[in-house]
Amino acid sequence: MNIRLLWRERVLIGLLISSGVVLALLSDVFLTPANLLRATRYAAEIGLVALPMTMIIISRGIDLSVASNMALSAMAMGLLWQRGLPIWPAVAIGVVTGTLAGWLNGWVIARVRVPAIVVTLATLAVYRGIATGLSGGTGILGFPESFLALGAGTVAGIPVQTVIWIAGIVIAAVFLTRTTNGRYIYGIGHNETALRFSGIAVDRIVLGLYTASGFVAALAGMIYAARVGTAKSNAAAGYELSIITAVVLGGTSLAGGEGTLVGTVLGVLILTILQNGLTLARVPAAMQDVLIGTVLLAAVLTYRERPMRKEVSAQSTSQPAPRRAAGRAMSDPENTLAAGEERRKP
Amino acid sequence: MRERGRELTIVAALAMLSGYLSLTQANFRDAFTISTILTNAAYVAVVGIGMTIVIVAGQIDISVGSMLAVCALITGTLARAGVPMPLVVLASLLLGLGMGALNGALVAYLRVPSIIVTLATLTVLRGAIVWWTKGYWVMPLPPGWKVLGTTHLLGLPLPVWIGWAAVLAASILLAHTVFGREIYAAGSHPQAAQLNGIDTARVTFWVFALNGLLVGLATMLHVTRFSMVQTQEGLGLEFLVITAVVVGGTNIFGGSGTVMGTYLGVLLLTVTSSALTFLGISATWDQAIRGAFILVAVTADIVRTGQWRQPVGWA
Amino acid sequence: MRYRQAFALTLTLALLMGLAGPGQAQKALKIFMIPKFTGAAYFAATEKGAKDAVAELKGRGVAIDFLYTGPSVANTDEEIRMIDDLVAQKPDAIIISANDAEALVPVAKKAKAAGIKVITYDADVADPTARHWFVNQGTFTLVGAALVDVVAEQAGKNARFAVVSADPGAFNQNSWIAAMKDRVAKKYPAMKLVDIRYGLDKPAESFSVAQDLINKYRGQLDAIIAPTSVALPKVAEAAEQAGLAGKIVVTGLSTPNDMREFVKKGTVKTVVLWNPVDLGYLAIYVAHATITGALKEGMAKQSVQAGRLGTREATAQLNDITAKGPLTLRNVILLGAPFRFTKENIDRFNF
Amino acid sequence: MTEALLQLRGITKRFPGVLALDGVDFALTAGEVHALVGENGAGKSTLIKIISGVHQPDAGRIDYLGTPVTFPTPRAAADRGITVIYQEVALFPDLTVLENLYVGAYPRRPLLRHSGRGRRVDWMAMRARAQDVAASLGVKLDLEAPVHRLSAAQQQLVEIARALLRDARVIIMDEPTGPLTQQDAARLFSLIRQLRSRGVGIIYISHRLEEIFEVADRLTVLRDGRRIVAMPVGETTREMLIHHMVGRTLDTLYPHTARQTGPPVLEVEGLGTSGALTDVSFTLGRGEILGLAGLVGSGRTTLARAIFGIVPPGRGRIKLDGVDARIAHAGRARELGIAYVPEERQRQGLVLPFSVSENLSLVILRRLSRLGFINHASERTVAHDVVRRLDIRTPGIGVPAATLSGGNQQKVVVGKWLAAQPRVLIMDEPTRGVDVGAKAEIHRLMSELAGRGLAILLISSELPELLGMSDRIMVMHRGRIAGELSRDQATQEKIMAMATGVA
Repeated sequence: MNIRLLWRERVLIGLLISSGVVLALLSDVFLTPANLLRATRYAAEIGLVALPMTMIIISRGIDLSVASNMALSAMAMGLLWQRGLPIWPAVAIGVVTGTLAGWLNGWVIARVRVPAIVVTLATLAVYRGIATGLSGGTGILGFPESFLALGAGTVAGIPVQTVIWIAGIVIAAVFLTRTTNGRYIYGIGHNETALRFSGIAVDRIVLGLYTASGFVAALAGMIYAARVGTAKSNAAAGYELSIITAVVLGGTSLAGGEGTLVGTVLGVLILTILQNGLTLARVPAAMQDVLIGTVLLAAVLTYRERPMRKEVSAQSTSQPAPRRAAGRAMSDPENTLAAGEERRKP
Repeated sequence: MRERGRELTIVAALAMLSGYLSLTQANFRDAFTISTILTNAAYVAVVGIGMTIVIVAGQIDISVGSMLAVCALITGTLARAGVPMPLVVLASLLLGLGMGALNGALVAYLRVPSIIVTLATLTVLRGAIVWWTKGYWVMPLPPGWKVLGTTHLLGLPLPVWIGWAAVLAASILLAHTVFGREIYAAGSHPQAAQLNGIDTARVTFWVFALNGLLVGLATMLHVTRFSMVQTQEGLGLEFLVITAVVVGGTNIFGGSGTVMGTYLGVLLLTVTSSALTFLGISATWDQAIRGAFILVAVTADIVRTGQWRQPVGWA
Repeated sequence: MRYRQAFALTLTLALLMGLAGPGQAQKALKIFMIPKFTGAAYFAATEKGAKDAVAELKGRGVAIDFLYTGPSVANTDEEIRMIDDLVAQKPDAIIISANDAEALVPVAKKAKAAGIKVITYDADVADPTARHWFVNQGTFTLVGAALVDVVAEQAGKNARFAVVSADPGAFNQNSWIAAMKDRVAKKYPAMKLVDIRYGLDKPAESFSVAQDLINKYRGQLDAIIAPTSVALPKVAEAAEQAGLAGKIVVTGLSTPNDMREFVKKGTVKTVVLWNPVDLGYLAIYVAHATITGALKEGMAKQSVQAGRLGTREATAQLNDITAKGPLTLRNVILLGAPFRFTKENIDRFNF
Repeated sequence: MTEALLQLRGITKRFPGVLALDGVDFALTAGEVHALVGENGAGKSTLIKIISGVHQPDAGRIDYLGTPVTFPTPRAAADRGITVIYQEVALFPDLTVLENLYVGAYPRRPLLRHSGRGRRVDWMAMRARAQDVAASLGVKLDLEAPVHRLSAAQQQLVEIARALLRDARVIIMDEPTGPLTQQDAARLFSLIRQLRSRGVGIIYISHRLEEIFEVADRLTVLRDGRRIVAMPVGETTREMLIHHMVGRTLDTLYPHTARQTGPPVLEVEGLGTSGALTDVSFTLGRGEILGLAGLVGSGRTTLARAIFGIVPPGRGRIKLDGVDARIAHAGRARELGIAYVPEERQRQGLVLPFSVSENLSLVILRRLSRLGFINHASERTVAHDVVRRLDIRTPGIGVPAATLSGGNQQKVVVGKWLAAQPRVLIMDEPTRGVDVGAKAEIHRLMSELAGRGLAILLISSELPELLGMSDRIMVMHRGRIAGELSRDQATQEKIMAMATGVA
């Protein structure tokens, strides 16, 4: 876990700098501190949620329900506040709601072992659906200034949510690269079974990851509500795709085990400055979509050429890694009884 | 025998839901209601066939909605320019095939993960549509346009029959042809497939191309029912179709799944959606109920089959 | 294989360069117009009107750097972000159609605080102090009443009708529905709104929801109102395919171009709408008058000279009905009463 | 001697940085079982891959059936009748047995009756021919069962049947007995003899020397990419063979030293899990190596996993140093000082892309950290220490475990558990797929550990290993302890009799 940058991270830095230069040429406003700082307000929400998402994807999982969870927890907060609860207790309960929603994802994934993509595809609908149902679709507004500062205020000239994001990046990076659980997350992504056979509580870590994802999504939901000054069930619609795009652009492999937070942060920044700079350069939104899709493809194409540790590349030259190990012992009758173990099929 | 558990579960759920609706809602058991449900399911099912094949092969395609919109708008434009309908249909198929082949080439030969490729094409194609049409719908369309979509045969519209034929043909393709079996092999264990001389890259390429072709077909079944082509066509289609495939019992990680399961999944989702209207369930709770329904269905199936002892992870 | 990386970067750079917009004009007034989304003929019509006005003003020696841009699909977050980005360019005025009345308040306020004249059109923001003027195409009350009146005229005063709306959270939609309910309560007590369903502004969903309604209430439904342009043609289509064309009243909000065929066939006898070209046209004049100081917030008895439209009165207060109950609109410029497009007059309009 | 079926001359293959094969000659005649032996890295796999068309030689020629050939792809080799049965199974878990027999070579028939090219899978023909082959082998195959339901032995049968269905003239078997029990292995050998009598040429690769003497006719020894010797099996002895392979003389493969067994460390009383284990009781003493024999499915691995907490606890009690232990999960077992070296090294034992040091610290990571923060310095110290103690041959502690040879990988697995300083070490097939040199080292390590008081439970399907290493042997049959033999009493025959329920 060195500070040394990976190949793909260098590609991203190159991309960030070169697009920065081009955008600065296209718009005189782009390269001003005020503009860039302002842009980070938008980066912060996506960037925060992308932190646990990176870890989840490293562990070979995915959480598609984050944006819905943002809406749900903001809605819970808004409804309680509307019914007379003071704002900060309401925020606390909202965050707890999101954390519980994340925990529920984790519980079904880790304990019932429904694939994460299926669980969170369903809760994507469920969480937003509950938010819509509870509110009847109408927004709640009129929050006190103290709360709105979370989304619109500044600390020493830097937007509040950017400060929170930076703190989140530091905490997440330290966690992922320096702690035992961070190490285990990579291990789970590479070979969950080996971790189980090393006496590591894989289920608990997975549960923790999705719970953390719920917590951070709830936090981002609060920031979102504070920024737009309203709690609404259609809040942050479609954010999950932006978040996953940023993580993937950052070089995290959906096959698990590979990925860094540096990459994710760079991915978020690139998407942010592209959107910001292209809008300033008066490029129509439809064309921005085309361009961002192309950048994503082009970047991921260059990753394939990255010099990797030798044997890993030797294994993965031909095809994506086997999604499921297929070994004889898997069907060994003894193994079918092993809890938490490799019986793949009905 | 191949396992039919999930199919039976869905048939039971469908029977219960439709049975209840038929008993309580006289208008539900009406032939026209059933015909509309089948028709609305037909094009989703055809996209679902392609998606099933892609997922069985161990891949995913989330660009289907955007591809459908592209096919719809371009064929509409062609029809307006006076191109005869048979050629328009052919154009839709070829256009779908071409876009699918592009996805396929990027996945199979440039080896970019399919979710990334199709995420990119989803965005790029949708952006291109708005850029090109500036939001103007394609209309008016010539009189021949709606022939395919609205002609009835034995009381059912043509799209239903074509959809059934496609389900049947795809079932045969998957179950009984060499190419079909190679798709399962490639999705089940790609390395072993290569060792057995299966050109997995070729299979992957053609799977995406076929999916594109089916989207082209689905486009024709869908938009020829209407007298205009709207730019918003296909929005969110990928979500609906992937849900149907998963509900239909196809393993999201590849290697197993049936087209029949997917068809039943599509029917179940279509009937559920109509049921909300028929039962007068508040539309604001719509999404929550549908989501919970999927979660419960899939979880129950996994618990039922003991699959829940699988390792965690999705890919 | 570094060349591959170099290639990717070069490609990206080339694309970026190629896409650069035209250089900003010098010393012109900067007016930015941000619709809900650019992918709709309705908004394209407002753009057309706006450009007409810009050209007229130019003819009178007022140089305007005009930009029409917005999200590619209806997306609140993208719209907020775009407005925020565009405000950084310090335009003289921005003209916004809000995807979300509430969520756009902060960004509108921010623009206003930065000294930019903020005009809303088509869809207002929830807080009138967040903008200078709202160019109103016709109040919810007027539009809702017009729709219900069409149903009453064509299906009778005890008609049973349903609504196919867009999204349960759409403020405009909900407000029109509220206004419809109000009209029914006040003028047609025997009429009944039996069901409200949502097509999420997706064509296929709108179509199947319309079919479900028709199938469920077979013979017991006299009319369907679709106050959204995506759903209206699909509702008409559903009625035709159920063999109910002309037997069930279909009406709603849409443009003459989009509905021309249905109106000519008679499936839809009346489409209600204002003139979006005029709406965009008026918005530019209002923006210009606000910049020059001809229009001042809060002052009673003002008016704006709007070229070919003549004079429009600026109203300090206007009562309306919304999804959240009665509301007094402040600082409004009303385009006029909603217009009914029928077989007789539809060919006179091209938008 | 009959004419060669397959003749390789002067085969050379170079990979970046390595000369994998250096002018190797090899000949296989029809109806011969030809063993290919050598340590890991000797070049066996490369040679097989060249024969089967996975790799192309840089120099040298291959004659097959008397004519020079090149196989550009595995498919080309398979089409000419050369089949490989890989160590790692190459079957499709989702597909049925019938289908697995034919994947890649389906009998075809036209889509419609007279439509020319065959695109349709001819299930009828498939079924008929599969039944013929099964009958000729004298085995029963449930053709409609999905392969993931089959046992290891059944899966191997599928592979052999598949080779025969493709009219294989040459069958290459890479460590075929790895996952098999003694009994299944015996059945495999009789099958191999049957194939031989049909004129099939078999290239047989195994680290288990006794098998080579049992089944092979000739052998070729490779070392460092060169052919050392090729001769009939009858002309050599075990010791000579090891000498050829290792290039030096090994003292002994089974270094058993006389030890005093101390007081019981692990006491198992009446252990049972639903269906798989019934009333299992035994004790394991300090410094004792207790062998555990039994057929696959007899409950050996389940027993190990129940003690280690991976199989949920059922009835019975487990005591450690006389204290009742409730082992609800593997983490608890680890805390209590139980270590488990699992049977599948690569899948269960290692995180292959992780470095050697990351693998070595996996189990004790929490101990190497404060407040959850890893102390990288002490992690490195521990790793260096284990690498030195176990003589793990690796370019450095930072290289991925995947780059190591099988034997050294196994030492990493053992090492990561030794770092945890366990009281009880359970080793499940510790030397499977490990070459003879590393095997001897692992055995020496076991003796040494036992000598220092560690209690070891050794599970092995290789009876010579059990007999050579254990102080005592316990035999399981159908989830029960069928009997126990002291080191002096135990013989292969007695163990097999107990394991099969005859005794």
